[in-house]
Amino acid sequence: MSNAVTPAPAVAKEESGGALSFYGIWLIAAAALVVLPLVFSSGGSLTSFSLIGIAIIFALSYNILLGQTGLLSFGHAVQYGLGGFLAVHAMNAVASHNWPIPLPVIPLVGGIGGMAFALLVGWVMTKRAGTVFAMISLGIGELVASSSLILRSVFGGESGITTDRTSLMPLFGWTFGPQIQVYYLIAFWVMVSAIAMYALTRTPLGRICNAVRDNPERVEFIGYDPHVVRYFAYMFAGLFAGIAGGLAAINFEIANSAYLGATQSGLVLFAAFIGGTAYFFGPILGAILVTYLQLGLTNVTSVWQLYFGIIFIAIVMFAPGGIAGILMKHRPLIRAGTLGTVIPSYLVAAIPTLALALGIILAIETVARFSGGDVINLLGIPFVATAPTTWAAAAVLVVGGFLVARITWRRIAEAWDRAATVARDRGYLA
Amino acid sequence: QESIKIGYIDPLSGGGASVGEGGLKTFQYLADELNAKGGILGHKVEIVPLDNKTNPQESLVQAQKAVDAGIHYITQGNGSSVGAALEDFVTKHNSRNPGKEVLYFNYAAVDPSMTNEKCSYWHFRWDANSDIKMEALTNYMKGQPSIKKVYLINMDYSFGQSVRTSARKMLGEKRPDIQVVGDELHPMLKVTDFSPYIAKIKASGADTVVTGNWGQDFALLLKAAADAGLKVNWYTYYAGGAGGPTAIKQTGLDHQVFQISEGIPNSGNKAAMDFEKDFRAKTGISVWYPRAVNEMRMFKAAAEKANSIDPVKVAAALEGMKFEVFDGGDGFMRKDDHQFFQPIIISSFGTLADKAKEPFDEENTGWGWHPVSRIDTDQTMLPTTCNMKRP
Amino acid sequence: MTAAIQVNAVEKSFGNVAIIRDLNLSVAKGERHAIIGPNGAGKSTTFNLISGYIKPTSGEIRLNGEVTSGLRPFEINRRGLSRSFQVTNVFARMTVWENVRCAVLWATGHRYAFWKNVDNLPEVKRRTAQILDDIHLSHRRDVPAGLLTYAEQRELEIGITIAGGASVIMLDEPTAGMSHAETERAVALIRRLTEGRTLVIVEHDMSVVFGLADRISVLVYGHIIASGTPEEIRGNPKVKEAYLGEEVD
Amino acid sequence: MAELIVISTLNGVLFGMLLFLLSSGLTVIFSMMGVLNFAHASFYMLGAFFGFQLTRWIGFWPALVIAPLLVGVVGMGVERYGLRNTHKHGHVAELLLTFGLAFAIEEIVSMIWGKSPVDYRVPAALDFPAFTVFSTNYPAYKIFMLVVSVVIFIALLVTLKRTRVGLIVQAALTHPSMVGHLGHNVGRVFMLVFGVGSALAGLAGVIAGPSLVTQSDMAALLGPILFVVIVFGGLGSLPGAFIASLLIGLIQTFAVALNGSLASVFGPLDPSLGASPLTDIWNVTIAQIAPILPYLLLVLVLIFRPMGLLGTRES
Amino acid sequence: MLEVRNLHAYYGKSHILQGVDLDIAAGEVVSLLGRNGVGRSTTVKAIMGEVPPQGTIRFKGQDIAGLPSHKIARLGLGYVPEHRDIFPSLTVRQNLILGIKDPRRPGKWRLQEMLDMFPNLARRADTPAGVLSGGEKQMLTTCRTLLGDPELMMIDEPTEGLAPLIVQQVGELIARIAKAGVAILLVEQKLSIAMKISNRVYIMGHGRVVFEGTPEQLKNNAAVREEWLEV
Ligand SMILES: Nc1ncnc2c1ncn2[C@@H]1O[C@H](COP(=O)(O)OP(=O)(O)OP(=O)(O)O)[C@@H](O)[C@H]1O
Ligand SMILES: Nc1ncnc2c1ncn2[C@@H]1O[C@H](COP(=O)(O)OP(=O)(O)OP(=O)(O)O)[C@@H](O)[C@H]1O
Ligand SMILES: CC(C)C[C@H](N)C(=O)O
Ligand SMILES: [Mg+2]
Ligand SMILES: [Mg+2]
Repeated sequence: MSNAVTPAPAVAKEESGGALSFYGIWLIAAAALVVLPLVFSSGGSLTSFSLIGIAIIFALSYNILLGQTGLLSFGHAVQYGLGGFLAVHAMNAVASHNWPIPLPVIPLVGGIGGMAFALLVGWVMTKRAGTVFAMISLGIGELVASSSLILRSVFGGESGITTDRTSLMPLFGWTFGPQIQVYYLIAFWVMVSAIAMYALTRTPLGRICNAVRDNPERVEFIGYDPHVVRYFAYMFAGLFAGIAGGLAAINFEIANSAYLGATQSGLVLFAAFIGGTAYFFGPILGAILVTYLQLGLTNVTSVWQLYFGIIFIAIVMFAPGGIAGILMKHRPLIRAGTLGTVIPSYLVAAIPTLALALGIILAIETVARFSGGDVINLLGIPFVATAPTTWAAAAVLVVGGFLVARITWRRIAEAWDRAATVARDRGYLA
Repeated sequence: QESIKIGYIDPLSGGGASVGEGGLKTFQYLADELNAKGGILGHKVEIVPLDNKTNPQESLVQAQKAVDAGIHYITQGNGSSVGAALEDFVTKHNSRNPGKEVLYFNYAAVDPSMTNEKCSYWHFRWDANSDIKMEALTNYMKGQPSIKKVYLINMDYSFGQSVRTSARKMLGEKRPDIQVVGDELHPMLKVTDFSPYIAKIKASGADTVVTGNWGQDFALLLKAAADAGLKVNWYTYYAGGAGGPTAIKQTGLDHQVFQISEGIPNSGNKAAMDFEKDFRAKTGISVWYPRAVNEMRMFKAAAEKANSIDPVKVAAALEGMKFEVFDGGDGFMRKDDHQFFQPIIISSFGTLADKAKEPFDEENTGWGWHPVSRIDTDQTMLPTTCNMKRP
Repeated sequence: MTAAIQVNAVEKSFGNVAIIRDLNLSVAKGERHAIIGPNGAGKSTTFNLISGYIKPTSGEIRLNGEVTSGLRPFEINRRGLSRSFQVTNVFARMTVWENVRCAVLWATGHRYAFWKNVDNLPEVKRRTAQILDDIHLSHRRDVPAGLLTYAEQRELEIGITIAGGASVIMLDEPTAGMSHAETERAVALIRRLTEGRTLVIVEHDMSVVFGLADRISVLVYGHIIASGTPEEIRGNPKVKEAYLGEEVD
Repeated sequence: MAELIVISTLNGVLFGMLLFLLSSGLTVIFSMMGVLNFAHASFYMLGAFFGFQLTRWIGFWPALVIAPLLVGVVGMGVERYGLRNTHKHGHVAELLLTFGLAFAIEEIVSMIWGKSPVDYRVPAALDFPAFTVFSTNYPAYKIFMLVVSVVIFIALLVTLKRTRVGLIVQAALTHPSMVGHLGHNVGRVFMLVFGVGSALAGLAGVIAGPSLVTQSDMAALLGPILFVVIVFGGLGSLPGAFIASLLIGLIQTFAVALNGSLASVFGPLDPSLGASPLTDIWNVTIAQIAPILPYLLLVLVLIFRPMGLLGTRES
Repeated sequence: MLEVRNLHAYYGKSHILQGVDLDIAAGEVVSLLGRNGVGRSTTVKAIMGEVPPQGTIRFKGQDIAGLPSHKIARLGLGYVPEHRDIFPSLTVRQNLILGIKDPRRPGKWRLQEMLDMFPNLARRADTPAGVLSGGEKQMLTTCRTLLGDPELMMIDEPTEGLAPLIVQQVGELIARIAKAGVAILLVEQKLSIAMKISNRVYIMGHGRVVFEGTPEQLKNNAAVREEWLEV
């Protein structure tokens, strides 16, 4: 199962040239992070941005394992959680001894925590890849999560351990009480971590990780010990997961067993995969999507879990390369300047597909609210769950939408072929 | 008039879902009731369900969401673990965001610490905390000579632990002759099959079990007892919850399961019983949380007294407020720790002698709750260690 | 002078089946040595033993005089031995360039470095580029190895093997499945690239064997039945009936 | 004490058997198709709810047959329209598909049957104490569960030995098209295998439903432990899964039954030490760590014997 | 028995087969020669439906173009792919067992005979096929397909990587198979064998058949050999 990574050929060849454009991307990203809260200033978006930032670091760290080294982990939350706990304890200690240590340093403590744990258990865990590793990580995950409920003095049992981020020494008058300040703290660390992790992929170690992912056996015959390589990867993943955990601890001012649990591990796996493990930036997209779904869906529907599930199934089935995979598919077309020829077919397809989606939503909500018999408000149109007209509408949308959509999807495929051929002829496509 | 939003932060998925759903129905019913009578100072009341999966950290995410959505009142009950986190949250939030205060109305998280060392000015609790309940429960048990061997089984978290410790302590004081033959803590909302625990209880030769288990952890516990045919007396906090009554009936423990609560369907109080009837008709469940009724009605009263829905003013008004509780009798919100005091009832579950006086059964078992002892408000007073920090 | 490879009385059995029986082999430094023998004779197994892929049941193997039997493949590789595989064995999802570069990294002393940027290691760049046009794949530089045609993959296989600059190169049927033209090209390539190095090669294509080898050992049922110059081997009757059969095309 | 031992053994064996019923299906799927089916427990839940509903309509015994079949059909559908298209994208994709499926199924179930436990009763025919040991009566139903599990075990052993299905699937994992060239209909075989696996889970649900709770979160409660069982027992080894189930069942029940803690053995620590991990470890009872033990086993086994108890291959 | 008309096949967009015509009569041995990459393997793959074919392919009078490959196989068309697709995790015996389409109706080849014919295989019968030597793998695949007793067998480069002696053996095996009345389409590099055992030869170039005739005719036609076989 070591090759269980999206087989979508990783043409992840970031131009070695174009250094300017390369630094440009990072600068733009940084700028974006700075202005974001000014653009969307509502309290809600601040909270989401903070959570997304944390999720991004976490997902990227996970991809060091899955995407770069081909290690499928079911227990990545362990490093995240331990990082969180360590951070909380650190904050409390700093506060009580009022050491002159400002809050922004704390995530590093978390990181060290995560790394230390990886250092500790990593060697035995990474002996093998594939299913064995996956299952050990599952075991360790559950083990640590449950133990955290027993070692009450360290983990505080069910209720966890709380802290007060404002009790540390202020930095340039920043107390980090207000969310905005926390946001910038997180944003800072997102930048630092993302750059660091990207850099890592460009190092000899990073490259050998890829080699180990593709063919660990062969790696042994070019002088490397795959075990050591995996161990390194595992530690770096731990480091950044820990940083993410530390930030979470700062954001929530609490750490509890849930940090370490299977749910967290599952979510990060989702985020990474959905985003696309074959590209560095994939997990970033995944993290954004997953976090938004988590926060957003619950507001609009009571059966959010169902949509959650459906969306993931859909992405896995129709975009196995993740969102990044889809986007990158268009890269050669853009280069070849043939993208324009496919766009129309997209627009055409969008309509029936949307109808189909709406139909499904309507159907689900109808069932969900049937007993209540209350009103579903879809695009401002009120539907009564118990009204046959509503069911009819749903049925029409689903069936009709599907039939039409199928045709338009074929259109896309054809348009694609044409565009791709041209691209191939112009030599932008292997 | 924009409406008053109350964030209901409780489990709507996972192990606590069944309990959380019950609570949600209750509050939505109560909101409708208030709105039918013109709402609060003309504002409609709206319950906003926020699923916290019985997880403190998730609860904070939800609480933050609530705040971001401009909500100033949150209510929660299922789990002191969560309760503690929320109490901490409102305290911090209110001190950091003056003018954006949030009040936390607690209807069931009964870990005593929340109104003692951890107490907060922004937290109000309408449920008697677990020490108060245990005090009353042990007072009753004191009078039961049949009790000789007691077995304690509780969920492994702050509430369960406080039940177990206070039980040991109080029984020790009041009935030194009673022998505690077992003291179990099991993982919270994770156990699928309790038969191993039942086997243990059985082996211990206990004649009485004291437990604070709730939700599926109670239902499953009794289901297992039923299967093994364990026949003992049960002194419980939450036997009335979903699944409990069914399991009790299956075991055939006629009036051997006791529950301590601030009210029961067959209270004998006309108003309350009419309410119960209508409530059951509309929601399909029985009133598990009379305290929730008190909470909402008292919220209205306080807002009107303060003639404002500004949380700060409401909080001030609530402090020390006297209030006639749902099924008669007077209660009041103690200023020192924001713990509400009210009459408490110990009831037993079984066949109902007089269907006219006691019309309500549970989960169509034909059995219902019958009061065996009633403790008046002043008897329930316990001192508090809280030194309240007022803004 | 010590032999590049010295195999002394090596035995290897899987379960109770003895595959390699009392194998003795000595390859002098700088020599081009071919191992031929019927299918299943144990040629690849011999490769596996020497390269540390499997451990001998008994006996000893020396690389440049140093005992290597019992070492892990990467340890042996670091001591200057590199091998290719009979079945193509490349890094499918990485580009041709990446494939070769990875093979260069350890040798150029960058090891597990996580503080250097691979893209500006001039030495690495130079060597990788060099290898690529040695194996005529420069034009396919950015194609994921998995998408190469079979013949191209075989060439990449060779490229990866020699990239580390090991002093001892072992190739297992490098030209299998290649056409005559491709084969000839491959042979030329191998000859040039292994100039001044020690080469051990397994082949069934006699034109390759006789065209390339200084010495030939014939392996039958895990035992060397004859060893000598191409002429000697051609003439050897034992070899004829065990392997060559009647004359070859 | 003797009483406790006997009862615990019985309970342990029983829980073990339930685990086996569940994991048997998973072993078939995981070891044959290599799919880490995280939705397996969800199929178990479906089984329970179908069982409940059908029992309402047509009685328990018909339900016992039909419900698993329905679940099997659902499973086949999942394989045919989901996994089959995902297979070529690797195991993680398959796994995430089942992940999402688990989410969806849980919500669908709670949409239809609500979140509170449904009243799924033991059939009257089996609702009597089979026997009584030390005044603890042992429900006939549990004996019934026991018998079913054993029967399944034997049936599976026989069929898996007999049929070439196992071989075909294994071969198809690496070279699907070649298997096709040899004249085997790979698609159908995969669908069949997955169907059977799901049906087994469904069966487990139908018979476990009444004795445990039938509730929309029952899947989540049992999910991970199943992987422990099959990995611990050894991938692809049915006997392994059987033994592992029993072992884990017994260990967990006995752990609960025991009261020991370091404190009870060596006496309490000096209170002056205050709260520390040491005191936690010192005072934790074996009962409390019961839930952890399986995972501890899993990790140890994987470290020291990666192919599991009776397994032959590592993945 | 097999009749291919105007067969086209594509990989993605690259047009590999550009109208191939082939005929094979029952019991006849036909070789398909040509340089690397001219599309010989693709031809057989297209016939087996592994690459989507366009054009008509008739087997025993039935149009099989576009059928799923297991259906084609069950019609009696056997295929031994190049680069030996053995099932590495299964033992040699299990590999052979999978060759048998229906254990209830055994064909004219018996598993035991196969093992007797190839002592190397017999010796390894219960080791995982993945560890077999290259040559053994080749024999295994051939035997495996035989066990499904096909009426026409398409073998792609059977002698690749085989020792000269074994090459002869394989040659003999093929002859043996042919004697048993099985028609054979042989895709080969090594002229010698092809010439020796086949009744007719086709030569492919640029995705088309560029020569058809008896080995004799080919021998005498230096021009064709020059242009299309580069020997
Ligand atoms: N791990 C193993 N277990 C059992 N038998 C093995 C193993 N590895 C190899 N063998 C057997 O050892 C013998 C030698 O195999 P090897 O691959 O060395 O042959 P070879 O000389 O390379 O043949 P070829 O020229 O066809 O590649 C074969 O019969 C093979 O089946
Ligand atoms: N999977 C593939 N994708 C794209 N192109 C391919 C693929 N397989 C083969 N080709 C190309 O199709 C052409 C014909 O391939 P084919 O395998 O039929 O050649 P061949 O005649 O069998 O030669 P040989 O088998 O000796 O290499 C070649 O140019 C090859 O590069
Ligand atoms: C809903 C209640 C049963 C919660 C429980 N009383 C607690 O404090 O945790
Ligand atoms: Mg070989
Ligand atoms: Mg070919």
